Amino acid sequence: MKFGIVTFPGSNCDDDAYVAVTEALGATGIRLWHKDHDLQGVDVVILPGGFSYGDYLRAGAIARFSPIMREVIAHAERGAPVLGICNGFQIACEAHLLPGALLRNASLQFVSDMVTLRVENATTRFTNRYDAGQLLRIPVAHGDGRFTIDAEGLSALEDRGQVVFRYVDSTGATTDAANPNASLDNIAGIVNARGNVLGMMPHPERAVDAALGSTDGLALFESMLAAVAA
Amino acid sequence: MGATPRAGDPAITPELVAEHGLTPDEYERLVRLLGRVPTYTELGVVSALWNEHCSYKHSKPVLRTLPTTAPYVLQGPGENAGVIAVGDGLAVAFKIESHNHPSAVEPYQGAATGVGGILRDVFTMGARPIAMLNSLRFGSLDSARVRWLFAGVVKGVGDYGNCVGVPTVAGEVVFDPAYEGNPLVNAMCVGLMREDELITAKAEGVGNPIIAVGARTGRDGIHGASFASEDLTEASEAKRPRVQVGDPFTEKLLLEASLELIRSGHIVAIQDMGAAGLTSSSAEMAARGDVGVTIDTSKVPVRETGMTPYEILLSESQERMLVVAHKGRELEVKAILEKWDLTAEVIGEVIAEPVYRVTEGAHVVAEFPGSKLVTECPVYHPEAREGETVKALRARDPHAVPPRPEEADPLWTLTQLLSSPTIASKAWVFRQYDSTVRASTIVGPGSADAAVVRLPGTNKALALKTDCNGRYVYLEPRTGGQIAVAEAARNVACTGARPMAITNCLNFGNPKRPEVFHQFREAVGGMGDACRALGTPVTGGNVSLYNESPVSVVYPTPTIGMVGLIDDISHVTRAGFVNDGDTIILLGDCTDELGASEYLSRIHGLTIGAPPRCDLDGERRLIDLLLDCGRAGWIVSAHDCSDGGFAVALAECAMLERDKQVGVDVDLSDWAHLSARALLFGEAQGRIIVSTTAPGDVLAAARTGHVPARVIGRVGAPDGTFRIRHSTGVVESPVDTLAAAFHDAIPLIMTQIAAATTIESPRSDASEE
Amino acid sequence: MTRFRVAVHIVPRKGILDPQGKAVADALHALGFPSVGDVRVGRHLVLDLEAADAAEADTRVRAMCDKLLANPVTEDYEIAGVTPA
Amino acid sequence: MTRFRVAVHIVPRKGILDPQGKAVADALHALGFPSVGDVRVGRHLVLDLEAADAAEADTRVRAMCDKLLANPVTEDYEIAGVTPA
Ligand SMILES: Nc1ncnc2c1ncn2[C@@H]1O[C@H](COP(=O)(O)OP(=O)(O)O)[C@@H](O)[C@H]1O
Ligand SMILES: [Mg+2]
Repeated sequence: MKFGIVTFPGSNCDDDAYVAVTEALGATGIRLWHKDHDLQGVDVVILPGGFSYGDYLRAGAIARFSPIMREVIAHAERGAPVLGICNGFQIACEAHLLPGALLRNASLQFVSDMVTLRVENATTRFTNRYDAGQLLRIPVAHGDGRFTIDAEGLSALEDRGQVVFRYVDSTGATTDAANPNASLDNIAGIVNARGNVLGMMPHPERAVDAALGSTDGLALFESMLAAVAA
Repeated sequence: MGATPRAGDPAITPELVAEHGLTPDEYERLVRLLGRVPTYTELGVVSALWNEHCSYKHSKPVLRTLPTTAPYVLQGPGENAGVIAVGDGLAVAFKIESHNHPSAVEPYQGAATGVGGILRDVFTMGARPIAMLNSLRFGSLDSARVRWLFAGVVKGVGDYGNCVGVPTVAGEVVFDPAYEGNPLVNAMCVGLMREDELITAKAEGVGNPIIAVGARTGRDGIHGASFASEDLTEASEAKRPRVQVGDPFTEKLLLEASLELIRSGHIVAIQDMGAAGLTSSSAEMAARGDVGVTIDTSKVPVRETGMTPYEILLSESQERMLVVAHKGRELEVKAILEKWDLTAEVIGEVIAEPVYRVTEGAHVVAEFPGSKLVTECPVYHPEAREGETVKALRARDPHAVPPRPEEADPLWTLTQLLSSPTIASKAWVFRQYDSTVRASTIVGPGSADAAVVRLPGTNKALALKTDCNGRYVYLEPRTGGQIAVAEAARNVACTGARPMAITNCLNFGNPKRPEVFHQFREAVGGMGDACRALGTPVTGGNVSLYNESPVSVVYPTPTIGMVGLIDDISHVTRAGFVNDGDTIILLGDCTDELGASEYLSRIHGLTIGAPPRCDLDGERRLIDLLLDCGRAGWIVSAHDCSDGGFAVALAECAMLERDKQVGVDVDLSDWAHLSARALLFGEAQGRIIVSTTAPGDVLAAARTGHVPARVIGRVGAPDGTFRIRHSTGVVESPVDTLAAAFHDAIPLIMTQIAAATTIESPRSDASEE
Repeated sequence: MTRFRVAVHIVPRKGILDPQGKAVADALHALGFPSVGDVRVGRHLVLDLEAADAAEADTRVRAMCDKLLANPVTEDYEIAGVTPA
Repeated sequence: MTRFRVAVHIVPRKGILDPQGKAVADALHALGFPSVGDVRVGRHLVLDLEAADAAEADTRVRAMCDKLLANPVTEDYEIAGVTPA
């Protein structure tokens, strides 16, 4: 299985995603350049974290128009998987691959921390290796992670099980204190209605190695392998 | 031929010379060098090159006394960064630098551009930056202006490093009225490369093109370097527009493009345009290669119209590089820059003739004979004499200070210390720093005495920390200099690392004052003593003088940036206690020293007494012992005693990470001969608190290693109690309460004014003061 | 063709939490401006462009807002002024 | 006392690098708006406050800009409008 990792100008978690996919997961990683038009036959596209175009104007707003994004959008429209992590989530929202938007953290501060996530939907092709309700320890590091969407959009997400991860405390409760950016309803990650595009603010690629404190992100990548095998 | 003035150049008058910061003697020297009156452009060039920041004219002779060699040192002082070999064909480049003055007037941009500059120093060596550290000093947080500076600096450090994608993994923050008018902002960068990728900034090869790379040149920061060599006064406020704006996005592109360039083999040398911009980068590259250069300012890509050669040469626009390429590879170089959406323009050439020549088109506007313009600079040996005030303060006996009534309860004192902003948790700071990007951070900020960053593809890791107690250096500079190095070494050793080498940032006042130069000479001497004793050569650093303001002179602060090497990441140790039942051992000994302590400062508002003694041989034995025990697998946790002394260090072991609290039960009655406050809060050096599952082995090893060691208690106590028994009483508290004092202190102070400090760009006097 | 300078305001849509506006309001209260009520913080862009006339400049900039400059999920925009540059 | 709504523009000072403006200009070019020249990105604040009259509202907001809202090192500001709220 081939994972394509896009490098936009200002991406800075592309290497981490590549290493997670190739070394921790043992899959094939292909580097995709933002100016190219060819996805080189990859099965999964990863839009990595970072500060594409400096996050100027709005996080993800300019990257969305990169040449490669036309191909990424077509790939998603074919129902093929796209994983947007952090800045990748922001790009995916700006590109309308996912509903809603990510606004400045309510604290107005960048937040870097280990957070606890609760798996809300373990049936997606990104989460089938987790159990529903399972708690994960995964780092966050972002300044614009406050997910927002209108009331109608929110109930649509809820109704279709599109909320995949929430920020919770160590007991699994969705408290304000556990919410690092004041995201709506503690939402940390969502999928699109079709279930093939996942966006999440936390960084699963930084949680694939016990030496770094958590391997809870690995199953996310393994889920994608399993989904293809199934 | 020689240079001639441009139309519109101001006449060279004594006033103009003085405005450029040249003394009459220095001006005479310049006239002799040229054999004529300089042009305005030449005056600008020389004022930039001969100011302290670039020339080290007051500090050089003292710096020469430092040890700089070891078999693993690949590059010592003199290049953009020092480089050491760490085995497996890998090398580590690292350097620390100050951005104090810019941060004092525009904290956000000042700190951000400081980070940008030090990143460039490291990647111009061919290394990929893998970690950042920052060492910050501010006045008291009681002042709204200080809170504004603090918040702005932290945001600036964070935003820049976060955007470039280099984890900020460690640092220190100290608050003391001494830094009220002149905060210190020191940033350190650590990079990794293969040994064969090392490149230096030495211009070579007659006919090779000189290429300006990266951002365009604007009128930013003209004379920023001389600004950094002045005391801060009202007048310097007026010079504010000199402060530059950073663009971390461009920096990230420049980083990738530079590494690609270096690895392409198309270039000979690369150097960042830092302080004094194009002038100092080109002159330094020429001097290192002992070649001549010629530069045409009309070819430099500019951002604004009508810029003069003077402005172009002295601009400190950020995110720019100067490259010497192999002749004939210009197009290849441009192609790499274009791939990263950056520009590259040939602006000059390496020439055989030994001159430094600047033209504007065909017109020569500056021309200096010889290739060593930078080294022609005068060198001074200022007078050094210890100040009487300091002598008197040091002579005062701390034991004679009567305790405050509240101190009858030592728990009160402990709580005060734990909530002292200098000691309290800095999570408010480092939560704003991405510490996990690059997925190599084994130990980030806030859980150990140093950060630990893995070297990919190996089982090794680096341990990194900055340290300096300026109060010690103030009260006794030699000891203070020694302790700064020893504490940094102890800190990296506590994580399991062998201390390898240091970089340093010497933040001092005006060297023309004898008491300041005394501090400088002695502190550097102390640093040297410690580096020799501990086997950690100095591979580079930075000197920042004139850190004074009408309000205060900073404590002399030689910040040490230490790099340690961990051979096997399975030996990484953190500071916090882990398992109930583990034995607590104190390595090293308690003394009755109380001078220069955080206790005296926080509880009594006093900076008096001599700092604790520093036994460098003892420190070396302590580190060796700790590393041996760690390798043997006996050490569960290790934390050194520093600010606040034993009681604070023990409390930190119990609750450094808020979600990992443990009880402790410790008995210090063996030290019945010491007063309780010296025992609990004195800052005797050379002490490490370890927890272990093999106390017998550790004690035996300590005996063999000639290190004092004693079992003092055990981890775990009923109901999470923290308890220290001593001969005259007991300090007892729920750990939770101590944790709250430690972890909530800075957030509480900062939320009072969160609104005032978190909007995008409040102005400096946004305060009631 | 003439050069125009067009100013655009991009503001958080009503009902969307504006923490920056709140922070500014709080800071102003703390600084001794208690009578300040609501504060909203948006973006002010000034673009320089070529167009046949002011109406065309306006249309062009609206297209830029729709495509890139404003996020329709969270922001509203208005053209605040078109002047010859 | 009347309530006023005051709009303020805070823009990067001329000559000061505006990386955001540059990124937006580059993006607009790539999006097919080649005639766009310079772009500057600043902030647009709308404040609600009480004052005796429009002149006083203006004076107050200038004081706020001087004290807090604008960074004199890098920014200029202008009062864009004072209207009864
Ligand atoms: N400015 C900072 N940036 C990042 N980490 C910091 C900063 N200040 C303090 N820290 C982290 O907080 C912890 C405690 O620092 P410090 O009090 O200096 O330790 P010690 O007293 O052991 O030398 C360390 O992990 C340190 O790296
Ligand atoms: Mg400390």
